[in-house]
Amino acid sequence: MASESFLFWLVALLTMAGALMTVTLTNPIFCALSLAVTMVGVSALFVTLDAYFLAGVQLIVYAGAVMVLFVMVLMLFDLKHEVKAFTRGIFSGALKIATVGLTAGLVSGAIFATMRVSPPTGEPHLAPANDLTAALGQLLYSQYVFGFEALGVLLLVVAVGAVALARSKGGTHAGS
Amino acid sequence: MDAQFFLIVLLFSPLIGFLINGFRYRHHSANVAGIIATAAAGLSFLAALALVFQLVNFAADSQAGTSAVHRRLAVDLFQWLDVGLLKVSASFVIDPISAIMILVVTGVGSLIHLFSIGYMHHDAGAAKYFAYLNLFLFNMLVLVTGESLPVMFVGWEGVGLCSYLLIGFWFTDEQKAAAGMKAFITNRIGDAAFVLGMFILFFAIGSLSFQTLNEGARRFADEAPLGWLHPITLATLFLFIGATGKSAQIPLYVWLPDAMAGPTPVSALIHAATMVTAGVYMIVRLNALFMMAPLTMMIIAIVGALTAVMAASIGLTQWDIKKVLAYSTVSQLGYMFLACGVGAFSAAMFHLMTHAFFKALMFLGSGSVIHAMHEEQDIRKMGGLRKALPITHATFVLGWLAIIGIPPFAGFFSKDEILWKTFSSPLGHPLLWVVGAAGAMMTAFYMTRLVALTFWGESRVPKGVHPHESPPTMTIPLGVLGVLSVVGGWLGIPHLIGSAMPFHTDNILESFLAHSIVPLPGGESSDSSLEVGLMLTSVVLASAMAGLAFLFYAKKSTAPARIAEALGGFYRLVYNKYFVDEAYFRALINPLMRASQKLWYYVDVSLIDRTTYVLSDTIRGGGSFVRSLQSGNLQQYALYIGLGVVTVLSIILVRG
Amino acid sequence: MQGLESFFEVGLNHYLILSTLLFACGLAGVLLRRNVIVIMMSIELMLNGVNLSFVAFSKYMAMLEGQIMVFFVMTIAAAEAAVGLALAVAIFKRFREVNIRYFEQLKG
Amino acid sequence: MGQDFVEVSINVLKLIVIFLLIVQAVPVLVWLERRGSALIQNRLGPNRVGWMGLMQLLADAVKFLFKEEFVPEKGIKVLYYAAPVVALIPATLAFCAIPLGHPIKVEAFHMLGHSWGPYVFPFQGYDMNIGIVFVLGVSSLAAYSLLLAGWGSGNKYSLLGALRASSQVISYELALGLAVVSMVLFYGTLNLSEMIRQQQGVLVFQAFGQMISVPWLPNWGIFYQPIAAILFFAATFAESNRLPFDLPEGEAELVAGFHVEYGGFKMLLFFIGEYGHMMVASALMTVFFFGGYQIPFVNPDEVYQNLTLSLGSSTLASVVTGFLHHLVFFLKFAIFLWIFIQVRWTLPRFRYDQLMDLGWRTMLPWALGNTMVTALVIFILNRSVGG
Repeated sequence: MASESFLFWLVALLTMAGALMTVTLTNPIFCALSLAVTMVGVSALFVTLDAYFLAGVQLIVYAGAVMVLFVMVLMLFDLKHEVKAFTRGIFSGALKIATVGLTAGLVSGAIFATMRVSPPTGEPHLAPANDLTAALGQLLYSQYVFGFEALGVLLLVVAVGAVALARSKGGTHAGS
Repeated sequence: MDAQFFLIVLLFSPLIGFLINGFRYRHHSANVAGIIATAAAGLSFLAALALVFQLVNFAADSQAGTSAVHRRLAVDLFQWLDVGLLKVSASFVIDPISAIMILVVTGVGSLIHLFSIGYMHHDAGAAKYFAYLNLFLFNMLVLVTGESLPVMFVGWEGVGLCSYLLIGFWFTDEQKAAAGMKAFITNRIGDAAFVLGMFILFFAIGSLSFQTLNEGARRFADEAPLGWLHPITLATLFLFIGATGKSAQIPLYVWLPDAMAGPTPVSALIHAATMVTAGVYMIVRLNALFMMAPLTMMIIAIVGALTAVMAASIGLTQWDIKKVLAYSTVSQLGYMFLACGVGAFSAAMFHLMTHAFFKALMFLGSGSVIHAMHEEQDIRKMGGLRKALPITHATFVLGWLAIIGIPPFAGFFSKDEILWKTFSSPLGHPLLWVVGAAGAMMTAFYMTRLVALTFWGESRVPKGVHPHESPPTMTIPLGVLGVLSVVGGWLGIPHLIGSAMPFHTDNILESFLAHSIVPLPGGESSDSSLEVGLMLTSVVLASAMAGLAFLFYAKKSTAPARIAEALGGFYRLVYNKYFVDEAYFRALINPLMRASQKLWYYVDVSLIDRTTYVLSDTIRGGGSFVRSLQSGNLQQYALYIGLGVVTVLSIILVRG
Repeated sequence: MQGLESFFEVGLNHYLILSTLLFACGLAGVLLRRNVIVIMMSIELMLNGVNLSFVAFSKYMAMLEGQIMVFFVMTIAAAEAAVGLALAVAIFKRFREVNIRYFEQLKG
Repeated sequence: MGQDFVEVSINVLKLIVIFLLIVQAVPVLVWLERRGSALIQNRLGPNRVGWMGLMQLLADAVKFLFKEEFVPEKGIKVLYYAAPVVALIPATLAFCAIPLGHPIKVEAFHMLGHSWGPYVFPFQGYDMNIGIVFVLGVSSLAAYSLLLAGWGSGNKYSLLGALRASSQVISYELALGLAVVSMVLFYGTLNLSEMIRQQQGVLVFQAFGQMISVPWLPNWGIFYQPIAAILFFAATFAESNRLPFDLPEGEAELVAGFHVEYGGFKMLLFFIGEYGHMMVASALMTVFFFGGYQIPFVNPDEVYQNLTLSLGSSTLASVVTGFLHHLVFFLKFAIFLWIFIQVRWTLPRFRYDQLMDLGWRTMLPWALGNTMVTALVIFILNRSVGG
């Protein structure tokens, strides 16, 4: 138990550090790299939660594809250190931070409140990991097959749309 | 093959023709488009023949020997409307009534398509013209075969649209475009009444299918006689107003003479043979319902008789060859309504059919004349065309004999049946007969005048115009229609004459229609001596008037001018069509426009606009404040979302 | 002693709190940053936070539906990233910068 | 990691050994590559230092270690240093998940007054149920090292090289992934050991309602999925940035691609990463399509039983079996590595647009089609079996 706790705390710290750096660093490339670290951390957290397949998918999709895309785009833009990384306005800034804080606080409060009412059961009841992947597939292709198909269509549309957007020469201002 | 197949061919072959020509109207020459359109119409005619053949055999198969057979081919294509209680399926029915109509529509229609190939030869928009013509045919067929009022209404509106398009076919001429608009708007008044009638019927009977309507009408038989405010009376009255719009009766007939602005074959097809008879057809279709409402019947008879005589009197004075024919059409339609009004529905159908033949013939003949005269329509500038246009003349004379009611031409039988029924029917009245007979006399006079001025006497053709006979595509339809104008009437030879003939041809048409039409309550009066007497009277009167007109116009008499002078004001009144158009303008249209102007100024500008300005200023003031919230700054929006989340979460946490 | 116990006994709540914190970080990024791409990355961060809670619930409630949901969220996130980046590229081509404020005039 | 001290320590040891194996294999491969290319090009190649020039490796290593340390002026130091390290991670992590030999069973024994075991040591870094997903996931991180290097060097050419490389890697990952998907469909498992287990014996398959057996062919994946094999192998060339897909390095246009600013030991680390990719690719080829560590036609369990009978000790027999099979694996593995080298010195380089065309317009459709056909065939066969 202790080693698992240790693993959790280690990964959680890494993840949180990555997340914080994503938000606070002023060089977007470092932001993206920190986010990649966070993604890998979340993937590790999935492993601690026995979601091996999802951990792999998280690595492939998020860390391997989405974040690489981000990094590539940022590098293409050649954005170095940003002068104005954050929004202006003291009042609105305070309001925004307060909102974030309140959201986090309220959700945590809700979590603690429910823990007091019904403490977590602790032990998971899921079957071993291999069956879990198979079961995931079963569920995905039977009960949620419509969602799956819809996602497929969505991806197709997005692929076409992204290509169309990226190929356009700056929207309505082409030539101006 | 079953009825469904033929019905689909019947309906859709013109539609497909329309689509082909309509989509490629820029690329098809007059010949190509005309052949496509004529082929479509011809195919439709063949399907109609097949259907009618089936319908006739129906009788022989099932109940040989009896005359009253329930002949009916119904085809249900799909469920069209299903809204609450209203369920309408796109179903079509072929029964004796619609059988006559589809034969007339597709038969005469095909001939006129053929005629149009020659007539529209030089027109640049010929393909468009043929596309419209085919579309018209489709809509007309939907109208006549539709099994319920809504389906009929689709066709009803469709033919109205095509009529509008074809009247204003040469839309670059402002007057012609205006004529199209006039027709459309006048029809719209009738259509509104038609729709109101449908609403009332649905309210009263709960269905709009003809069968249920005609059966449902019997429910009210106990309540007879129905008063003015009874739903059936109201509904039939509204439907009749709809019919007056489509069929050009008083008070909505004003559009039809103007509709002559369209190409002449269109006048023949739409404004003489088929579309304008839709009102008559509709009343015959719902005969059981109309029979339930004697008050409506009375109105129909009176309106029909008045229209017949009034239009005929206008026809006496017109100089435009097509205008004369147009008023003649209005007058003949009046006869049909008169027949409907006295309960002689089969006579109305009979006259509808014969009229379709001879009036289409005369219109096409006039088209041929106009074509020969290089678009000249004034009969004062014609005369003596007999030599130049022998075929046209011969066929036109056949039509003339038919319309003035000389036996054994078609018009004689049908008109005489109407007059006899007007006299003898329990719903009729001798006074109506007198009016009808007067109309018949005038008809004889003005038609003779027309023929005499156009074809006979001396030539008044201006120099430089060399009339020539039309090409075969135009003369063949004339010939066919000429034959039909002669023999068409033999389908309905009255019992009286029929029994005297060697082969004992009874009134075929009446027995064919027998089951579809409610018999008159009082039964047939069979005073044969009176019938013969009336028949002879009308023939003699018509011949006399025709002779008079011949003397006046063919022999270059000054009598007409003197009579016109003697009548003075009355002549001018008639010549100017009783100033009906002007009266409408003065009594209805101008006051309406002035009132609308006043409404616009006092209500719209002063009241509503001012109020809305105040309101809008207030709202704009408020809006500019609220706008600052919606700045387009995405992060601000995200903040709102966040604040919303916080609020909802706090509420949840505080409450639970 | 209770605190120490909660340190060693990692349970559902730990994951949920972590997920909340990730979400809050992402939210802060969305609200406060100006660079469109960073904002999109913050959105990904929020989605990851939510995903984490889904998987945690899936384990502790023994229901696979949570993982299905994560699967869907990931796909949609990838799609969103693709479109978002395409937009960012379009904006960058026009303004040579990717500030969020350029998205205000939707006419471009 | 294990139940007690012995198991944990052996497992940790195993990881270290495998890591060292990768790192140490690189000089050998470099030597092989140089000698091989010389052979192909009818030259001598390195032959001065030591026997057959084998000591050249050591000399090279020393040279790398003692080169001057420098950071480009406009580079970003953190990223510049991180890139070579990151380059090493994916390959090593992925290689650890590949079974290299038959698992070793150790009977219970007494030592230091305790009774230990029995143990089963898989002949690999770690046996994962989702093995192939893990391998793919970890390999997909390889793009980062390229990007970090390219960006961190602060050099146009390295950035261009990095962008080329990473987009190439991403593009070919699709075809690669789809080829793997068809293999996963075929085997019905994500576990690499299980895949190997399914390739035992002779080629046997069910068709037209009867079992067809081909006694002169082993039951290898390549006979079921030849298209997937070709696609997979071709895609791995692109993934490891080897010729004919070594566009990122195109000397003529980009000097040396993303590692133009690197030298010395950092350069060596990139080399190790590249060769590591090659090794992972070869190992995966072996596992997917050529029966993994199994001797053709021979069941490893039978080998183990026969050895147990002849040697007397089951533990010893198990160890011998494991290493015997590892040797077999190594042989197959070496053949693929040689093919990598042979291809590098045989084929010319693609142009960049040709490369992208090949990836997106040729390999991706084929891979998609192959996957669909595979799925359909499996569906139909399952139905006919079930029905």
